[in-house]
Amino acid sequence: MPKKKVKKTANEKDIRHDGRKLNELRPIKIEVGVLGNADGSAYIEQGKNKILAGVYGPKEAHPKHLALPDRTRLRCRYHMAPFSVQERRSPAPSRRDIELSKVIREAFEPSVFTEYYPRTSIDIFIEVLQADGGTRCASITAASLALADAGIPLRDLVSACAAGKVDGRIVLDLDDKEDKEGEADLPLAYMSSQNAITLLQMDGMLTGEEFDQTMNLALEGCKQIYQLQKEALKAKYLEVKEAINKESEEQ
Amino acid sequence: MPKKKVKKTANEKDIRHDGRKLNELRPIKIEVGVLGNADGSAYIEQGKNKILAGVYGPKEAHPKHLALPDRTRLRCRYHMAPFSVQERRSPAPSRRDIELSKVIREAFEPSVFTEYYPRTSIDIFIEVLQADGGTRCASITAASLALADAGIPLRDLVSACAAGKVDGRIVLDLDDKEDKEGEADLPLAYMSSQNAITLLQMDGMLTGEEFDQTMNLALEGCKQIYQLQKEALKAKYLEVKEAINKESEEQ
Amino acid sequence: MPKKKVKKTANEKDIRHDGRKLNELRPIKIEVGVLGNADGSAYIEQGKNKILAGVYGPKEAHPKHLALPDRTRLRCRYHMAPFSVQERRSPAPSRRDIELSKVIREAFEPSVFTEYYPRTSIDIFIEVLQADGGTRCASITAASLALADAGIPLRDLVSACAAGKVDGRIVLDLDDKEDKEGEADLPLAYMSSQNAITLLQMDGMLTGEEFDQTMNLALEGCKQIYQLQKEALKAKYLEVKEAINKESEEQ
Amino acid sequence: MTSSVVAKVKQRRMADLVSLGKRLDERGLMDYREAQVETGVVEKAEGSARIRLGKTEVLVGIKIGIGEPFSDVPNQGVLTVNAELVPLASPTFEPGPPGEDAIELARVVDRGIRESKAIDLENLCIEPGKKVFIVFIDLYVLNYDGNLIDASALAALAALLNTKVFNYEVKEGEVQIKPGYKSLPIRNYPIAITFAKINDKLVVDPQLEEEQVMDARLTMTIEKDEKVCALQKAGNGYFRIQQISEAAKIARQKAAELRKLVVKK
Amino acid sequence: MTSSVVAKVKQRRMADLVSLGKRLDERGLMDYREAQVETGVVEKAEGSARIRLGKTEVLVGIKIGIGEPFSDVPNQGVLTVNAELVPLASPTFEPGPPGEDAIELARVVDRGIRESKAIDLENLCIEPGKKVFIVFIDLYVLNYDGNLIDASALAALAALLNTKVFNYEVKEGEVQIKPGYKSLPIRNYPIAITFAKINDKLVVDPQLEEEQVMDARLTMTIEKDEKVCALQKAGNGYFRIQQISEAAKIARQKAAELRKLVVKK
Amino acid sequence: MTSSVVAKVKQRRMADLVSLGKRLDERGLMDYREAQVETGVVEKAEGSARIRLGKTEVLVGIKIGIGEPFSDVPNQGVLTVNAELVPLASPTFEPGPPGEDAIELARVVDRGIRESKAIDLENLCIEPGKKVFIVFIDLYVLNYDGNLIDASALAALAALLNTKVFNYEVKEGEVQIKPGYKSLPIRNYPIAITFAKINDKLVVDPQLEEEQVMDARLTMTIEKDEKVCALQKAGNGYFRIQQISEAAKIARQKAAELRKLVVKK
Repeated sequence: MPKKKVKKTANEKDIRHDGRKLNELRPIKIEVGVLGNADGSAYIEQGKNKILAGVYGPKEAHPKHLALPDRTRLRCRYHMAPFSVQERRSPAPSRRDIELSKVIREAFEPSVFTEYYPRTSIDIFIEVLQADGGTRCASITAASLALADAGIPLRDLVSACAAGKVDGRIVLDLDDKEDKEGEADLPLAYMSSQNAITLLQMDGMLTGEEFDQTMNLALEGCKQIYQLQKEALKAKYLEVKEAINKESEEQ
Repeated sequence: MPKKKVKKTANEKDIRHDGRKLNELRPIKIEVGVLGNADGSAYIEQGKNKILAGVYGPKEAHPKHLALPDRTRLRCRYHMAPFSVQERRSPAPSRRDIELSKVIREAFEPSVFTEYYPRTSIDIFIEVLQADGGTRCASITAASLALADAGIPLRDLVSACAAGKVDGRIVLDLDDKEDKEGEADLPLAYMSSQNAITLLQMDGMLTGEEFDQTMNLALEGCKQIYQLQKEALKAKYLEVKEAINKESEEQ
Repeated sequence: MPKKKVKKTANEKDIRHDGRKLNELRPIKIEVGVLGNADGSAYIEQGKNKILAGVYGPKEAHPKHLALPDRTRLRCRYHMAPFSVQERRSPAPSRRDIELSKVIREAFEPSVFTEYYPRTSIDIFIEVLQADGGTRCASITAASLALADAGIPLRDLVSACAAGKVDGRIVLDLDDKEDKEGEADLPLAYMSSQNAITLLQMDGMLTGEEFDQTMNLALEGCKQIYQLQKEALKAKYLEVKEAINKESEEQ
Repeated sequence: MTSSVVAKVKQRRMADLVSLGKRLDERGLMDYREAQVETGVVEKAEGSARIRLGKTEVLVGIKIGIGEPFSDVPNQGVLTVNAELVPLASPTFEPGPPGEDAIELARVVDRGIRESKAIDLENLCIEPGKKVFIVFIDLYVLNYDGNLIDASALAALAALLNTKVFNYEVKEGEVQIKPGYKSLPIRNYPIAITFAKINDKLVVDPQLEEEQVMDARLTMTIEKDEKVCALQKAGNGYFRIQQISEAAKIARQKAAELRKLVVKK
Repeated sequence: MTSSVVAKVKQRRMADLVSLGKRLDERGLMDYREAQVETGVVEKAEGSARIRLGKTEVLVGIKIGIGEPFSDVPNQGVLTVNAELVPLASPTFEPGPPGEDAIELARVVDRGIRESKAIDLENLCIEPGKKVFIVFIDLYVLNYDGNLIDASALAALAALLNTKVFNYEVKEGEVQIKPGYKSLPIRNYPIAITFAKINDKLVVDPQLEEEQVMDARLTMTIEKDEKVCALQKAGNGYFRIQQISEAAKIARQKAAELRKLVVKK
Repeated sequence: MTSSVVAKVKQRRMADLVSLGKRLDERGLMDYREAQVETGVVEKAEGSARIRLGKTEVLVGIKIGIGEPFSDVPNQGVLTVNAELVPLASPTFEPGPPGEDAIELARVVDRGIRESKAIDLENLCIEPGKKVFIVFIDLYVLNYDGNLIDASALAALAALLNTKVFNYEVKEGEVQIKPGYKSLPIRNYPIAITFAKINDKLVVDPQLEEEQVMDARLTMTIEKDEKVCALQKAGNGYFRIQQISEAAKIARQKAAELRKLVVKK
């Protein structure tokens, strides 16, 4: 597809292809406690991403030789639905899925009091129903809420967001088009109260200065997302509280 | 392949492409106790189908976590030889094989006194050496005899037969050509003394009336096959008895 | 590729395409104790073959149901690097790899005092880094040294070499070109002090007389290789001894 | 599949309830749970639908690809149905390749669509013998509370009715995508109705706890003209012939009711 | 592969017997079991044969397909041999992909056929570099009572001799099947003869109980002009060179005898 | 990954050492182990290199094949990186398909090469949309003593610089190999530098025992103009933002030093 280079006016140059400002997140909608069977669950829409996370556990580790004597074993499966992308993909896990499952699991390890539940395992299942760039970060944002929803003691929520470089500009929360056409993408996961970066990856090329700038912008994004996560949790609790009150009234 | 529509005379219209009448089974040959190592075995030829069934068990369930505390675990593998069909097929189990293994296993569950042998397993292995339509039914007919031959206590034999609709006529025991060109195929497994339908599937389209008619015809087929099964068992016992007598005489 | 048939002079007819005499081995270089982690290891270059063997064990058999009550379980994996051959090959084990792993393991069984270590396992890992004909024999030659290097009690070293028929002549130690264009290839493994043939295979066609001749030539090759193996072991021990002496002096 | 004493007690209790014509969730034996179907929920898929049947949730996504026809039907598009019992849907679902339950689910849904000729596959031929459209139907189970077959079949039909196929032209043997879409040609509306047999009685649309104690299961798929187009008996028990006739009668009624949820005229 | 005390006792008893020149089933050390070969047993296969060698039973089916040649031999048909140790044949066989025993079996049988040039593969070329016939030989073990290699190799040869290839013509690059058949071009008749070494003695055609106690196994495949065309030593023991020479001599005799069972002149 | 008491004691001792600015093998916290790189070690491969980084050893082989381009970049060659943690390299490596560690290793090395545009992939197109060169980079770990990513990335770069591509011409759509070679077009030189965080301090180039106790790991890949071209955080711990900035600064220095080992000007 030929891209026309249009001379941009002062204002235009700070506006992205979808109308967002450089440091603007895509619209985000989060819901907690959306699944019937999982011990905890959450659903996120971030732009066109639609992702569901479910948590089971802590439960007895199986098979037993995988049990850790001093802490819980976190497990994570990041998986994309066959219809989540442009061309139908096989449901078998790809190498990318396996890498992402690993780094996402490692992004949660510092947030969970794993030592509370020796010899158990906690499973985090992530299903990307529709993908549009930035799925690993949105998955982390949702899965952290699913862990909280499951009542698993956490040091803090983990919030995740990418920043990157597109058309020479450092921008927040790249969508699929920006990811593919851009110069760099840096996903980052962050535990605010601990000032801890728990996931950090990068594709692309950034000078030292750009790198610092991008990382800081991604951190800003994480902080905004942290607020949205807390609101979503609060909404869930209010809902539960209301349900309980209603029940009491009815009796 | 162009099919000539020939005007049929009164008699002709009740005759099928292979000369059978509408409610006629293909020629069936059954032998019991045909394998050296299996605890029980049987071989069936039904038309061009050639199928071997072998049973091992009851034996200690392995791996142990699969053992059921209150009954035996029935297992079943329906498998087709690579050379059993027109184009050589891979020996790896297909999705069809896996589905058939499941429904065949479930067709036997009601016939076996599974509670007699807790913590064990019984394996039913079915090998289709040549396939010509109706293999699942012929497999069940043979495997039920293999179970009996293994000395496994059964409520009754399970007999199986398909009926279907071909060229607008309800017919018994479809062969491959009729199955492919016909309008419907309904395989059914039946335990006569229990009046129990233990397998029922259908492909195709049938009105309510046709459906009842087809199911009843399939039941008729099962009853005929039941007689053949009993004869085959008797033949085996006579053979064994003769062998014993002979041995006694020789001593 | 068209092969020119050149009339050969008396001398020429005993010279092979790479300048070797009929009963001449390719240049061989062997090193023992080349890997840091393996309990024993050896490296061999035989012509353009480059092969690494590593041994782990004896160690507790895992999973436990594989343990043998009266002896160690030898295991062997023969594997070729993807870049070891002309066209890149998949790293998944081929059917050839699986057969070779079996016959190589069986070639070592008579050499190991397996009864010394009941309930354990010994793993032999062979990695062909570059292949040029005769890899199974060179692998055995190296792996036997790796077993010795691991301190595993052996009845004797196993030495291996192929002989075969190329252009009507019986020749020793075929390279890849000779193997592909020749009439027969007979790999053989031999335990000299036991006069024991522990591996024997053959591809091709040989008359009775040729067969005896080829087998005897292969045995000759094994005996030469046995000397090289002993030298390599000695070199390793001298090296170790020197290192110890040096250490003592330094103190 | 627990065989413990607790399970036995529960089984007896549930069986007693059913004998009295009652069910755990106060439905009648032949009452369906409320079904909510939403279409177009995955914009990137050519078709999609999400169903909530009680607490059972299934998402169906449909992708259209281009590939080769089968050699025995060179002028027909290809239909392929796949089911994933993803592990967030139930503590009993494991990651990994589809097991026998997922394969049976996919094949029973496939059978209903295929045998009723719901998709006009001849309409999906691009170049006979060479290029045809492939319709990938992916059944994605998000929450498992029983009766996956009916939920999946209904959502699959809704998704098919929601599916758009891109326009194209063939230039020098290559398919080129052109702007615009047209609907997938749907000619029939198969509806699966599943019965569980508990204590020798039939109940329709079993929920999970009923499936755990049922003796056997029977699925009848009914097409728009009330013909039966697929059957599947499963489970360790059996049916009597009268029960099957009874089920066929009820299946026709229920199918007509459910069909209205997804086929708007 | 049991290593228990019982097995040790049995091993000693069997070894003692062999020392006395005797075997469990009263055969002499160099006696073959009775072999019965029946061909054409699977009509849908292009070739087939079933062998009973004592209680060992193997069914071999041959299918002919069309595919691409290997790039280094563009004008030759393709031969592929596969063995399935199906679980009804023995309590020790497990379902699943072929293990090392099945793979070795297939490869040793393959080697005998390939190295003796039993099939005229150049005769099976349709279009050089593009289309050739593929000969699929499937070894299907139905009952395992020892010596699978010899039984399978003999049945494979019988099946090859029984194989018909359909006539065809090539029209515009497509192979079209025409009425009629011709025989597969068979040029050689390799016969595998297997020895077990027990208590330092050789026995031919080991049955299962002998295989369980043998030290080692040696298969020699002999072609029609008495040349050796494949060898395979297996098992945890070893052979002395004299034993191999002895085996070669006997293998030639036995091969000639067995060959008569399947090659009628 | 042992979590035993012994491991805890060891962890504390190692952590104490690092606090004092010391390491087990007496290196400084920001000292790299000695790296030895040898190229052309596998003559049959189009390119190869073997690295010894302390006791860690990796062999990288590069093969050039011909295949189809990806449909979204029809005029670019294909790069594929695969890692094998072969079991002779460590008692903890198991035979079998690559696990998550091998996959991560391959993908991080891939990312550095791909994102820095080290290989001029457009130069590797033969016929747009139809035939391109495929560059197979196989990372073969022979001995594991920590920091596989840096060792593999460095050896991969050395192997790429050592790679020859055969000459060819296209005749009637077929690629024909011609005599002679030319170098693979390499445009950039990415170097991976890995840090471990132990007791809240960073150390570069962790050896195995350090990896066993580290909280977290960070790899920064730096290209020839000192730009960052790939990042990977791994491990169960976390980093503070200042630590990442610190790491970036040191990575640039270390990358420049290491690059001299393989890029000769």
